[in-house]
Amino acid sequence: MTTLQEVAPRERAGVRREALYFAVRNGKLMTGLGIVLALLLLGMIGPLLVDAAPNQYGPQPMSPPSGEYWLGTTTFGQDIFAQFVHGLRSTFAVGVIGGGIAAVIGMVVGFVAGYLGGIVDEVLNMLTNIILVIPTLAVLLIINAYLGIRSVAVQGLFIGLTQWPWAARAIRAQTFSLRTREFVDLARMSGSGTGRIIAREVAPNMSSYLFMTFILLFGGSVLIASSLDFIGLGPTEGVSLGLMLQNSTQWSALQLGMWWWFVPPGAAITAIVGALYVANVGLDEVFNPKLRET
Amino acid sequence: MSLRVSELRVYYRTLKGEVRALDGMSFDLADGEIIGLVGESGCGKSTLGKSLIRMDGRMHHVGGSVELDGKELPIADDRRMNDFRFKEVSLIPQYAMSALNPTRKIRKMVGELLKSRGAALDAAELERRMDQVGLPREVLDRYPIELSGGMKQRMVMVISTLLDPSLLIADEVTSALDVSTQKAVARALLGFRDSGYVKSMIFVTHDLALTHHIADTIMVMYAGKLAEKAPAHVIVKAPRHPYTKLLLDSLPEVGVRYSERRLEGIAGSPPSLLHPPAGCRFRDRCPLAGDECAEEPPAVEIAPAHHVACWKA
Amino acid sequence: TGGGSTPTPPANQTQGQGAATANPDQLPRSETLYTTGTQWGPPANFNPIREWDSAVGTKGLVYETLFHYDTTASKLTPWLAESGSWTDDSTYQVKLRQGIKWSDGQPLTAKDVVFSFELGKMETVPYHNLWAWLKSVEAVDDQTVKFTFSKANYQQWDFNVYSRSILPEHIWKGRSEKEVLDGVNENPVGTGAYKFMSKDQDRVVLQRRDDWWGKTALNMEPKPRYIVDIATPSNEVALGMLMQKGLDLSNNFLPGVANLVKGNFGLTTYYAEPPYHLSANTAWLVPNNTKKPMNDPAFRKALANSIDVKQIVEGVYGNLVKAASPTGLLPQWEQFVDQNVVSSSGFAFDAAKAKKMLSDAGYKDTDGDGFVENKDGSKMNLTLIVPSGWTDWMESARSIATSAKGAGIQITPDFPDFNALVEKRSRGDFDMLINNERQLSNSPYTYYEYMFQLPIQKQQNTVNFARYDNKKAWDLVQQLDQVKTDDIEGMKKITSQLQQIHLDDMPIIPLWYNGLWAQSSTSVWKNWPAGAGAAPKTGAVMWRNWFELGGFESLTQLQPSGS
Amino acid sequence: MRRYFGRKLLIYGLTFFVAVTVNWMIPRFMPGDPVASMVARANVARPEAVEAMRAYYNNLFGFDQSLWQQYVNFWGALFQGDFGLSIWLFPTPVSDVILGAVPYTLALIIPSVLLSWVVGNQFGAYAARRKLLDNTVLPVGYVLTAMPYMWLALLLAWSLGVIGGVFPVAGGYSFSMRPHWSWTFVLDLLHHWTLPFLSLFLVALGGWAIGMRNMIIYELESDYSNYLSALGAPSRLIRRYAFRNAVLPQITGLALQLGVLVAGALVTEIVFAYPGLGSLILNAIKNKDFFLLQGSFLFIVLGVLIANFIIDIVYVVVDPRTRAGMAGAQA
Amino acid sequence: MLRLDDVTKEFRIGAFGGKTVAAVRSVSFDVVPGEVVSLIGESGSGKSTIGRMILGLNSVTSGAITFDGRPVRGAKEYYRHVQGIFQDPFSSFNPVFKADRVFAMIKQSYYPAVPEQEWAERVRSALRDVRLNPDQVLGKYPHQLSGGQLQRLLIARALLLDIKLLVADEITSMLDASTRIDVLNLLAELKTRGLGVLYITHDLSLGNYLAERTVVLRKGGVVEMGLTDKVFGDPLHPYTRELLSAVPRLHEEWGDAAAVDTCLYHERGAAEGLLEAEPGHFVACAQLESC
Ligand SMILES: Nc1ncnc2c1ncn2[C@@H]1O[C@H](COP(=O)(O)OP(=O)(O)OP(=O)(O)O)[C@@H](O)[C@H]1O
Ligand SMILES: Nc1ncnc2c1ncn2[C@@H]1O[C@H](COP(=O)(O)OP(=O)(O)OP(=O)(O)O)[C@@H](O)[C@H]1O
Ligand SMILES: [Mg+2]
Ligand SMILES: [Mg+2]
Repeated sequence: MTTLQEVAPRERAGVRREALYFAVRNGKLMTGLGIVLALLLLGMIGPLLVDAAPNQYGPQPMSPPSGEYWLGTTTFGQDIFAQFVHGLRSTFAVGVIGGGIAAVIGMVVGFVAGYLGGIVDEVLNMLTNIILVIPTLAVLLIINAYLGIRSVAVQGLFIGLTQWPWAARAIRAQTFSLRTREFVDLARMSGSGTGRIIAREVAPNMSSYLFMTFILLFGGSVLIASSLDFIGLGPTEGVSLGLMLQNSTQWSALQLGMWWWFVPPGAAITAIVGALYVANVGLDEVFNPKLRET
Repeated sequence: MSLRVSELRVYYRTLKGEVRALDGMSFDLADGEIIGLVGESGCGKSTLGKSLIRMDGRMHHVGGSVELDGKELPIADDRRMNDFRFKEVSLIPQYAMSALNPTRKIRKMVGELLKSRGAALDAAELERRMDQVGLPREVLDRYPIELSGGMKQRMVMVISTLLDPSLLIADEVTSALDVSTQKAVARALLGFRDSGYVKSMIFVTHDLALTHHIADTIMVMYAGKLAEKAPAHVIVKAPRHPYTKLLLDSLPEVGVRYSERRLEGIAGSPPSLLHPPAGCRFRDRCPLAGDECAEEPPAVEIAPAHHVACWKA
Repeated sequence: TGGGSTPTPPANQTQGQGAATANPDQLPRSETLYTTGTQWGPPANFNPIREWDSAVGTKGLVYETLFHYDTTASKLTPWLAESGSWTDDSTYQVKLRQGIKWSDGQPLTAKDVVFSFELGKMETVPYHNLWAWLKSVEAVDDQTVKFTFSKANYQQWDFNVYSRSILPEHIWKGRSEKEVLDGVNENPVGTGAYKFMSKDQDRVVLQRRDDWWGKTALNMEPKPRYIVDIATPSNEVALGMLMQKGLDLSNNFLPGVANLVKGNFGLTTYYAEPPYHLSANTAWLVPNNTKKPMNDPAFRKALANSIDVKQIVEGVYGNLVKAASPTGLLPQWEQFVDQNVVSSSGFAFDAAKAKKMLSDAGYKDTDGDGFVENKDGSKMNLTLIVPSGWTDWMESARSIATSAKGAGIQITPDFPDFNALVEKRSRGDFDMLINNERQLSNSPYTYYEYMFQLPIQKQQNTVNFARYDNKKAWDLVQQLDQVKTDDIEGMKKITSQLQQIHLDDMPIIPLWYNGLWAQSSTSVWKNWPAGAGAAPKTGAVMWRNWFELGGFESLTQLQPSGS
Repeated sequence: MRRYFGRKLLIYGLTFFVAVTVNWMIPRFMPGDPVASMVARANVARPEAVEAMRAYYNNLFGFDQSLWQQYVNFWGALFQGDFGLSIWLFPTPVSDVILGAVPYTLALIIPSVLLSWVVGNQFGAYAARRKLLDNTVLPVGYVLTAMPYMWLALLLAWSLGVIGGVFPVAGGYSFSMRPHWSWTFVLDLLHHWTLPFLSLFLVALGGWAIGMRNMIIYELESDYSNYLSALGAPSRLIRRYAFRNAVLPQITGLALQLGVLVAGALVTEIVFAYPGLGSLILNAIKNKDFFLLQGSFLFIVLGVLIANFIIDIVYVVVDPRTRAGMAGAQA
Repeated sequence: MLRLDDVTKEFRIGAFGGKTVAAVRSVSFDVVPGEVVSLIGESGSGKSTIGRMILGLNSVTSGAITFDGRPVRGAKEYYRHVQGIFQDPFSSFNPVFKADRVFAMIKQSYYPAVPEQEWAERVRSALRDVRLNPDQVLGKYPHQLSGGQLQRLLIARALLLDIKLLVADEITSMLDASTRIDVLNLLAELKTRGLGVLYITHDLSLGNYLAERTVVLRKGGVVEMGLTDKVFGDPLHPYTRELLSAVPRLHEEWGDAAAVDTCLYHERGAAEGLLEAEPGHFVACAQLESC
């Protein structure tokens, strides 16, 4: 997983316009975003194109990709392309929900701990450390198994609830350095309260950083969800790329040579997460002049 | 003749165009001479310093040449320039506080650095020089983090001059220090020159008063160009360029009180170096400006070793 | 040993057992049988009392039973017993074979048999209930055991004589109840043809005893010198290993294996065409008879007619299973199926008919959503639960929901965790579930017991999950138990009545027969059981309790492929 | 120093307590009764017999006591090193089950964590600011980190196992082997270990490489690097220094990633049917084997905590800044 | 107006909060309306800490700071009367917002009722007061303005409030000489309006230029204080002397005051207090006579 860097002090000149200028010229950012958007689009409109329900049995089981079935069919004749596009949706959903929840918690904890410092920080920091050290997948396994996760949304929720600590830690560190900036003092002297200062002074200064945090959390959620799906602890309703992988292995696609069943879902997860990471590095370069290729 | 800079132009590449940070600087620096380089923030002082030793990625050499001890310095060629660095030209950077690798003990770092430049560490010499700047020897066995700002500053001074370069560039080495430390560091620099560790020195600062105590010659820059260059006492006592004069006028000295004498600053602000106006760059703020100032004034030697770039001088 | 680092030459046959133990680190491939599909984790114990989770082969290979049961001939095969017979209506006498020795050299005597059965007096021993109708067990002499019954349940008794391990009294005597039930029983001493050689995380290794009594007494010898049973974590891994020839026999459910059997992969199954496997048990759809509308036989019958089992058999299983007969009786019990009853009261998939039955019974789609409502007009939405992760059943449940939709019944499949399902099942907190927990046995009695047993408890743990309350049926089942096992006609008379009740009331709905999954590779061992030709007709399974049903005999029929 | 480690220990202690408590609680508040399913598996026909067994096992496992009492007993037993009996693998003691599995898991995790860290860091450091490498090799790194562990595992199994036949796709060692100390056996172990190791190693490798690359770029832009280049130090030296400093955050990263890597190992073990904690935990969950689950979880938590503690110590040793900070010197 | 009584501030330091340093020790002085008090001392001597405590941005470990007789709290009402300006004008503005947002923030908190129109007029007049052309500076981002402009924006901001006391912490150190003098002049004008100014600097000449009274700090404690003329004209404490001699002056050579370390003066304990050498001129030197 890519590690987040400190936000280097920015050059004062024309931060925004410059960012845009470099953004559109940054190959990494553009390729990454391009791939993600293409897959997102496929997940959005794909289900409208195929009329087969993703789990509906079809007449031609185990057929390789063809004009009729773009990605072939499963042992049950299900249209893999239909599953794939629906799965893309769930994958994005899990990423957004898991990443979003984790980002929100991470932000709240990070901001509050970093800004208030003192005993609040100690307590929150301890909480963060505790959750950070607990192997979350193992906990998720247990929770998932016993709560019987039904929907992608609930899965995302649980992933989000366990994923936030490193984000909190990173945001805390950033807040720590930002709160010593004098505009924060100035805001206090303008009569702004804590919440306001965090929301209006600190957070806007880290917007790119927060966005990058979200991207990493998004990717992490997708990967964790796919692991859970794979070991059979995924949502019991709906389709997801991880469930497709699980199904393909459970029905021995590997041994039966049905590569078209297990390659696309894994490739899509890799593509989404990888593209996000690449875009993230690109973003880093955009916002951080030191990283730009000179 | 130790250093000769002629018509040096170094620009920064930026999105909006080229920043003409050095736009035709010429000056000479003799052996044993210390030049104090003063000027407003952003006038190109650091750029000059960097050009002489290592240009960063955005700088590029547009024109002019630099000669050191009769040899042309290939300032635009990073690779060839490497032979001169440290041995011929050395630097005490503005960021001396963070110039030392935080995870290496100083002795080790110095040793490795010297070895990489093909020189051996002469411990006795090193310690002698440390004594000279008043650094205890155990500093060598500490991590930079364990030193105070002034100590780091002095340590960097010692390191930078270990190979007895002929030119030393000291960029704002004292601005972050309080007056007493400032004094100690400044004295140490003088001592280095006197002991012959460095032949000549460019001392960059924006503190005219301080320069006066160190430098033999003071060079005033304005907006990427030379404004005035003269022996220190001449600049202080009989400045000829209007900018120098106004600058001196705005310096509160100990003893000057608002209630007694109200000092005035220079109205206006320096021009952008992105698209500098033609002619004299100080024209807009100059109380003496006249029509001839639409033309760029050449730097003229109006008295021995006194160069001024002003039509009115 | 003195050999040092020089590799020892391959052991020759004459050295026999000695040689094998001399170099036990690497088993000779040609003499070893690799199996999988029974064990899912590290071997936990070697306790034959724990018939459900002891290490593979504990009962059947290491410990043995008095009889085996021949499923094709439908009769008991004397095993440790030389013979067994009813001397009167309530006394059963067993004569033991001469010369059987425990693996520690002690002779097997009637006292061991007495001891083994008397262990059942302990309340927690699984066959404790035997003593509800067994009065006493006595050793008449060293070779003769006399069982006296307070009530002679012939059908159950036959089941017991081939199911209960005989344990060495001289070793087990004095073990506490806790030890008997919970003991690991390291270093088991049995009479069987194998002994445990080693175990590890994912395997047990059994080694043949060359002094096994059966060699002479039965003129049988299991061919593999070593049996290694592997715990594979999943079916697909088993399939992979089978294809890599690392395994000889997989008793896993391997979807898609049909393709491989047809292709040239050196894999065989019992049949070369659908259903490929013998049948091992029936998968039932169990409606909760105490809940509306499943408490209505008319509804249950309509439900039975609404399920397209063919779709499951072909779609989900790729023809690896067989659709069940309306009676649910396994093919091996075909003779007990009363065709008259079936043809008059049987059912088959027919959505239109199901629809009609529903509306005749008063279930109508009043709100026009395509699904019928309860009689009182309330919405009907039934949940069908199968354990999460049981993919084939999950698919089947989905398939059932789809075909029931055709008849207007709304079923939602739900996949709770297995344990949650067990809990719901025993508490009766479900609408419908799928269950197959009764295996093939010596008698349809066990099936009807499963279907009709009374009284209904608060917790129904193993039988009558449907909570079907029919006194008459249960009486009939008990009567069936009292019929001597060789009185086929007497049995039939009762079973056909039971079939009538079953088909009229449809307490549980048979769906399909699960296979006796056995995929074998012919690369090292051949002559695997097969339906065609002269091949053995027994089942090639290592599942617990199946060695007595022909699994062991299959081992004796194997031939090395190399020779 | 004392205070520092005191604090760390406090956090670790709390973490341990919380983690173990959560793990103790969750299964007990969830539906499903392990004894019921255990008894169901026993397939005993008679209701009375079933009841007797249930009662017996409930008593044996202490489920008939109040939850609070069970909790207290749990800690009491834990401090005596008693993890209880496994329900699923009854009556094996949990500690035996886990000790049987742990060597395999450790054999996978330790080399893959350490090697991927070392190699990934070298690799990233090497690629940083070298245009060609950066643009060709690092995308591979991104792809690797973005891969779900099991998918990479599947691809490896499929290509090198099923199709290539170079490596076995399942098991810890050949079925024909019995564990003993000989080269053949060790080679056989390695042969089986290769693919699961690779799948863990490769995914982690990409992550470290990218992390290091970014770090190094920052360090190469730092003041001390600039100073060194201004003095004409060769880029080899500069990179070496940069590496040293960039490695420090990576050490912290290692601590943060441990939990994730453990999780990856669990999934990989499942794909390759590799004996280890992975399948154990999965089965414990399926069988509601509280005790085994607690034990495995405890082991993982302990492992992660110990590893974290070691990393903490290492960090203090390698980074003079933390030491200076502890000595009270001012930055 | 503002009084500091025996104010002490301790910070927990070290990466793990294991130790404390006393950044400020037993400092007492006061600021009256219409007066500039300059606070002078080397780096780390606790000047900023005192300023921040006065502004309620740091808590006080012991002692009391009172403003018009009431203890200081960082409350909204307090900031109506007391404002601060810091060293770095660039970091005093949130870089992602326009610079004139600082005015909007004040309006929102303190003058919500004032109509927009009137407020705009007030802002413009305050800007003119600090000699800024409102059209040049309004609606710009901080990076589009020079340090001097920004610093003056901050002063204008303070003027918009009904302030009585301004804490100016090294507000000129980032400015070049000519801008610096403009800002100093502006401060000097403020005091003629009756404002009290606490002017924090390490540049003696600047302190001297403005202040009526001077407080010299060393290592958190006051070493000398009194009227600027006295302190600078007749420094009693060797440290003050040393400081003064180290100041580079244009027309004089560096004098060599007694090196600090050879002098025996040291920080006196808090209890001992300062000696009043002459009326209104306090000094902390145990060996004053013997020096
Ligand atoms: N990396 C850069 N990219 C673009 N422009 C730059 C860069 N560095 C400096 N400049 C511009 O070049 C001009 C000269 O900068 P330089 O750093 O030499 O000034 P200076 O005299 O050293 O100022 P200071 O006293 O603040 O150090 C300034 O206008 C500055 O904005
Ligand atoms: N938040 C803090 N935590 C810990 N120590 C602090 C903190 N703020 C200041 N200090 C310490 O308190 C002492 C006084 O600091 P202060 O900033 O007041 O000095 P100063 O006189 O303003 O120095 P400068 O001239 O460098 O601004 C210093 O030793 C500093 O390290
Ligand atoms: Mg500069
Ligand atoms: Mg300060």
